[in-house]
Amino acid sequence: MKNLHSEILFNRPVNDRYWKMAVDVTALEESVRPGQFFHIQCSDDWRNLLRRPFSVYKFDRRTRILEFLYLIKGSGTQALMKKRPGEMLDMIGPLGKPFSLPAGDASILLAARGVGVATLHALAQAVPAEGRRAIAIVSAQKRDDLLAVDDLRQSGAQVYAVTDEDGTSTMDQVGKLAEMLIEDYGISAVYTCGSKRLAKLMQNLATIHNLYAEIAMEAHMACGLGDCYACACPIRKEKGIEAVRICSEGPVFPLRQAVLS
Amino acid sequence: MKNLHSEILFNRPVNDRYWKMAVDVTALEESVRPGQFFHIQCSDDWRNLLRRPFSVYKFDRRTRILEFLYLIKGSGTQALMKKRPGEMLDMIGPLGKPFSLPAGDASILLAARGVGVATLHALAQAVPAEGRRAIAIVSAQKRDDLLAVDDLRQSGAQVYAVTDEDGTSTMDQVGKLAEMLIEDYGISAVYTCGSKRLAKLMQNLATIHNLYAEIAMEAHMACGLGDCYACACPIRKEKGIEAVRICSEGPVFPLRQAVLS
Amino acid sequence: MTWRPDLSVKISKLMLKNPIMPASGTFGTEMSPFIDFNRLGAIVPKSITLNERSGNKGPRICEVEGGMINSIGIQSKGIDYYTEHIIPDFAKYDVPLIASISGDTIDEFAILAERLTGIDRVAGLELNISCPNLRNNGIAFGMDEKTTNELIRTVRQVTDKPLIAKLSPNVTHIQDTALAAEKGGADALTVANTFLAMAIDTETRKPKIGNLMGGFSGPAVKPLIIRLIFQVHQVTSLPIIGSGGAMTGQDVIEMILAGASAVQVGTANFMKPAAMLDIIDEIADYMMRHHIDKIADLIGKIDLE
Amino acid sequence: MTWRPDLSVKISKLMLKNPIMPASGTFGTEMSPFIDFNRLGAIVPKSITLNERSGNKGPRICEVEGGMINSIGIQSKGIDYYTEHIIPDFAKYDVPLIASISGDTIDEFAILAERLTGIDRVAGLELNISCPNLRNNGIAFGMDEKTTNELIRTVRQVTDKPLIAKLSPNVTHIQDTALAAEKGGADALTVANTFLAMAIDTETRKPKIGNLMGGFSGPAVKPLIIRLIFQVHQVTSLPIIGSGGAMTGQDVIEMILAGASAVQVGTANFMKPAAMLDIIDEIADYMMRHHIDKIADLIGKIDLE
Ligand SMILES: Cc1cc2nc3c(=O)[nH]c(=O)nc-3n(C[C@H](O)[C@H](O)[C@H](O)COP(=O)(O)OP(=O)(O)OC[C@H]3O[C@@H](n4cnc5c(N)ncnc54)[C@H](O)[C@@H]3O)c2cc1C
Ligand SMILES: Cc1cc2nc3c(=O)[nH]c(=O)nc-3n(C[C@H](O)[C@H](O)[C@H](O)COP(=O)(O)OP(=O)(O)OC[C@H]3O[C@@H](n4cnc5c(N)ncnc54)[C@H](O)[C@@H]3O)c2cc1C
Ligand SMILES: Cc1cc2nc3c(=O)[nH]c(=O)nc-3n(C[C@H](O)[C@H](O)[C@H](O)COP(=O)(O)O)c2cc1C
Ligand SMILES: Cc1cc2nc3c(=O)[nH]c(=O)nc-3n(C[C@H](O)[C@H](O)[C@H](O)COP(=O)(O)O)c2cc1C
Ligand code: FES
Ligand code: FES
Repeated sequence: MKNLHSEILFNRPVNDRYWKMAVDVTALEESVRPGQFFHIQCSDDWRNLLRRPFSVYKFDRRTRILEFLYLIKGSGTQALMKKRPGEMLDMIGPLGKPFSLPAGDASILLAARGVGVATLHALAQAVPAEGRRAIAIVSAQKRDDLLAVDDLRQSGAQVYAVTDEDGTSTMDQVGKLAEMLIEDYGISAVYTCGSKRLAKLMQNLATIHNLYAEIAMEAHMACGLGDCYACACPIRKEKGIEAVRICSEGPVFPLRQAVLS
Repeated sequence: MKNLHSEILFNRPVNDRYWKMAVDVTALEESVRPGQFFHIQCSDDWRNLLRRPFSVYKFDRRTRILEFLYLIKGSGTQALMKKRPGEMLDMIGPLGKPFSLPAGDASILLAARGVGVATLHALAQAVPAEGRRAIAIVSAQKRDDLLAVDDLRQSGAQVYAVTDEDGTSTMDQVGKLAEMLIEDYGISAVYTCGSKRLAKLMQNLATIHNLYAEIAMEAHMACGLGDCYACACPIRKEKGIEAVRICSEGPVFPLRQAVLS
Repeated sequence: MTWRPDLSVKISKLMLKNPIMPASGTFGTEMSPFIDFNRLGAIVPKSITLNERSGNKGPRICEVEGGMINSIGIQSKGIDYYTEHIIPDFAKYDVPLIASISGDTIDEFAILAERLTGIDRVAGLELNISCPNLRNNGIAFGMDEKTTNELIRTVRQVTDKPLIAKLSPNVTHIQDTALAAEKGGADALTVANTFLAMAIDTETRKPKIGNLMGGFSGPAVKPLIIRLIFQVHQVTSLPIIGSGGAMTGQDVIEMILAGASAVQVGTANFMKPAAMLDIIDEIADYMMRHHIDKIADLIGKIDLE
Repeated sequence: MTWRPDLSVKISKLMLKNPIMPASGTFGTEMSPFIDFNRLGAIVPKSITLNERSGNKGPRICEVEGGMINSIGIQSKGIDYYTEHIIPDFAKYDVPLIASISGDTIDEFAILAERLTGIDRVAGLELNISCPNLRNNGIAFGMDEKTTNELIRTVRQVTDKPLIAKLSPNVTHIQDTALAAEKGGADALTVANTFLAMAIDTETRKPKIGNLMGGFSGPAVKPLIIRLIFQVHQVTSLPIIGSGGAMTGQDVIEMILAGASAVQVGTANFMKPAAMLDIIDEIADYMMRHHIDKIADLIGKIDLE
């Protein structure tokens, strides 16, 4: 974990709402793992005082090039969009607990909606090296928003894309699709990000099929380090529901612990 | 008077503390006169919320190119310095009352210190067209800060440069120099800007020699238009001392009205 | 096709075509080259005092992060000049004129109110009870409930014009002064005047304001004003005029959701002389995007679940 | 040649090597990779409560122009965990540890103070009397002079550690609560806690803070804090710790000129984890540029002519 000033290698639109940025993190000695994030200063304008958290989308261990996929949401991401290659990005990371895989070499299922796919993509990219395969259900409102599908395929994942536009993304349909995939591919673990409803569905399936399951959670953050308790959210622990810090105790949690109502 | 978005033609350092900027004001129909100023938005960062006033340094009636000479002072001018040619400058103007000349074709004396020369340069540039000559005393701390001397000469002015560094700028010395110039050149009017001590000296000389005299004053401004009374400063009027608005009733005032203690 | 949302709001007896008006002290006739005054909801000229006042010594303003501090000291030419020049200057616009009045004593407020009550073109009175006064050791009338109540009660007796009390934000419980004003007979409340603040130049070690302290305005104060509007709206049903940090249409919507019926724009005018017109357009855009027919339907409609 | 200015200051019995310390709630051990704690003037961990508390519902923070609003709700593991883990974690640093304590009742404050008095490593106590409490209808202790006085008096009886009262800025006259704290036996005053504020998301119409209102901090509040420090410094000779909007060394100098003896840094830590060290360096640079030998010579040295 370091406060880096990393050179921006590229920063370009993927479609009209999403952008991709790559930075050079050779200054970082430690490894960067799927599920972790960087806390980024989007501008030095005091309209965007706080840093914003962005997940690792892609990390190349050899070239030490790190990529983010980000949604243009408000003033921070609007400012980020304006950064040019060659400029330096002020970021702290890698932060947070990464995903973990259960033992064995069974395939894993990823279920993402919207920009949640950014976080899961890093996992898809990592598993082939462990001799495993990732199957991904990618859900979005519109076909244009089906993000990272090509990137996922290139990383060796099998991708099932569903959209509201096509009427293929109801919980019913996704549930059936997931059931089928779990059986067909002998899935041993599920990972989800980006939608509460999707997470609930996966929580049920994981219980029923006794699968290892994790979720990557989101919360507004101040420090990003674990000091301020700004990001604390309810999580189901042995002793009952506790407020835990998403930034340092998460963002990845066992899916069964997620409080999704 | 207009709210213009004018293209920046150049923006470059004159020395390590002063910059020059030129903008295209073809969108402006009215004339721009020496002594007037523009109220400029230096950045859209909310650290620099208010506009900053800058005098007309040079104006070319034909090409409608307007130039400013500015001192890098605080956050606003630091932001201004970063603007690139081709970017648009948000400015309101021309504002304020310009200098006026007494009848006749006698020479005029300009006495400026520091960046005060920016305002007086516009006057020097304008007088040859009226068949008159400008004699300028330009005072500065250091020789490096002797601003606009070359520009003034090019505009046909006779320039006497004095500095603290050379020990030539004491009030005593400048007073003697001015006395000599007033006599030698048959000066009919004096204009001053940039130093209270210099203004006091000129106020005395103008009284003694019965010269027409004006001063360009400065004050912190909010609206720049005359609405808010932020810029009001004491001025000696018939009825006694009154608080007048530098932005709309000035910035140019009869020198005898200036309250200089 | 050309459906336009209804931006009109009511402040007591005043019908405004939209909720946007200038904040007193930040607006005057010199803005006319930049803005069509007829498009405003109301016009509020600079506060007027009974007698001529020369204002405070300079610097009268300074810039701070996200805003500015001012201590103009209500430079004013007195009520005669006001009735003879300022009111006629604005009379040509088809917009309600709200006269802001200020005084050092309760009597001065009452005399001013009485004089302005005789003038038809004056649609309402805003009582600037939130600037420091001489009587009470530099404390604004609006920082004390009893004084607030007494002042409004006294003025109420001499006028039937809508009375708008401009509250001070520099208090522990604004609810108390709001209720004191209501009980005194105020028809509406402006929430609020500027926040007492100070800045020091670290190079010269001198205060950045000639008068030492001044009033803090601009975008930085908005989160405080939203809270104050909400608190006042909870305890009274008087219409509220929000004032403090409105720079965009979105800021205005936020104030309206918190409980404001109208909004004053101050510091934004200095950044952009046409700011109020842009804000009105942004409000209309917001309403169209959210399918809101009448802006009045949004007042106090924060969603508290 | 290598002359270094003297940054040390005294807060009651505490000798600080420089005036910079973290603001409670914005600092913790997780910052250790970024900052050498030994370089700080003091360490102030997050406020501790008697019993475990889970804090408020989310969102607990939101960003606003020039700052942020927080409503963490003092999530805390209780005093046992604090004495067993937090204090030992910080004990390895050669820096005075100021424990910030918070409670719902005066008794809770007293119990906490008593327990911490027994611990040598605790150099002083900061009483967070400026957060809403249960007893008094959501009003902070620090918004009322009588309660402030009673609370400090009670705590004073059980401890001989330096007592620092963290005042609430949400009051009409901070001078009154400052004097109430002084009379109650406080050894120093922190000026001040956060400003009560609110923000509404105009798209969803929901409050941006789960708990509706929260405390406003960051650069935007600095002009208010400078004024409060100045006002408090005028009425008491107790040392003042400035808190609110310090982002740079220059901000700290401004607070010291207004009357602060030391300064807490909060929101700046979130922007730059090494902010406090940069600030200390900037203070030293300022002193060298202005030929100031001892920072203590600048306290309250605003030039009022
Ligand atoms: C662990 C983690 C990983 C994330 N990874 C990604 C990613 O890879 N790609 C991506 O596009 N987005 C990601 N997000 C969400 C991203 O942080 C927000 O979209 C971003 O902060 C919005 O900033 P803004 O200024 O554009 O929007 P605004 O809505 O203007 O932001 C205002 C404030 O709210 C905060 N905020 C708003 N939305 C969120 C959110 N969903 N989560 C946390 N804070 C928020 C902002 O940080 C800021 O402080 C992630 C969030 C978390 C917590
Ligand atoms: C009519 C007029 C004409 C001027 N012409 C020129 C010119 O041609 N060239 C030039 O270099 N300077 C000129 N100035 C001064 C110039 O406006 C200031 O130097 C500039 O505002 C400093 O801004 P800053 O943010 O860099 O400095 P900061 O000191 O950080 O400014 C902080 C605030 O103080 C105000 N301020 C600071 N100094 C002055 C000042 N001297 N006058 C008015 N406001 C000030 C700023 O506008 C800003 O609001 C003129 C001033 C006036 C009133
Ligand atoms: C330069 C200036 C002058 C002001 N003069 C007055 C005044 O005369 N009377 C008054 O009631 N308020 C006055 N105010 C306060 C404004 O009317 C308004 O309440 C305040 O600026 C907050 O709004 P804003 O943040 O939109 O500027 C003045 C404010 C400024 C900035
Ligand atoms: C996230 C956050 C948590 C805080 N928690 C506490 C706290 O537990 N106790 C306390 O006394 N103050 C708390 N504060 C207030 C700070 O200590 C400080 O007084 C305030 O933030 C102003 O300083 P700043 O502008 O430098 O942040 C908190 C502030 C923030 C931003
Ligand atoms: S953001 Fe500070 S603890 Fe998580
Ligand atoms: S700056 Fe507003 S009146 Fe001069």
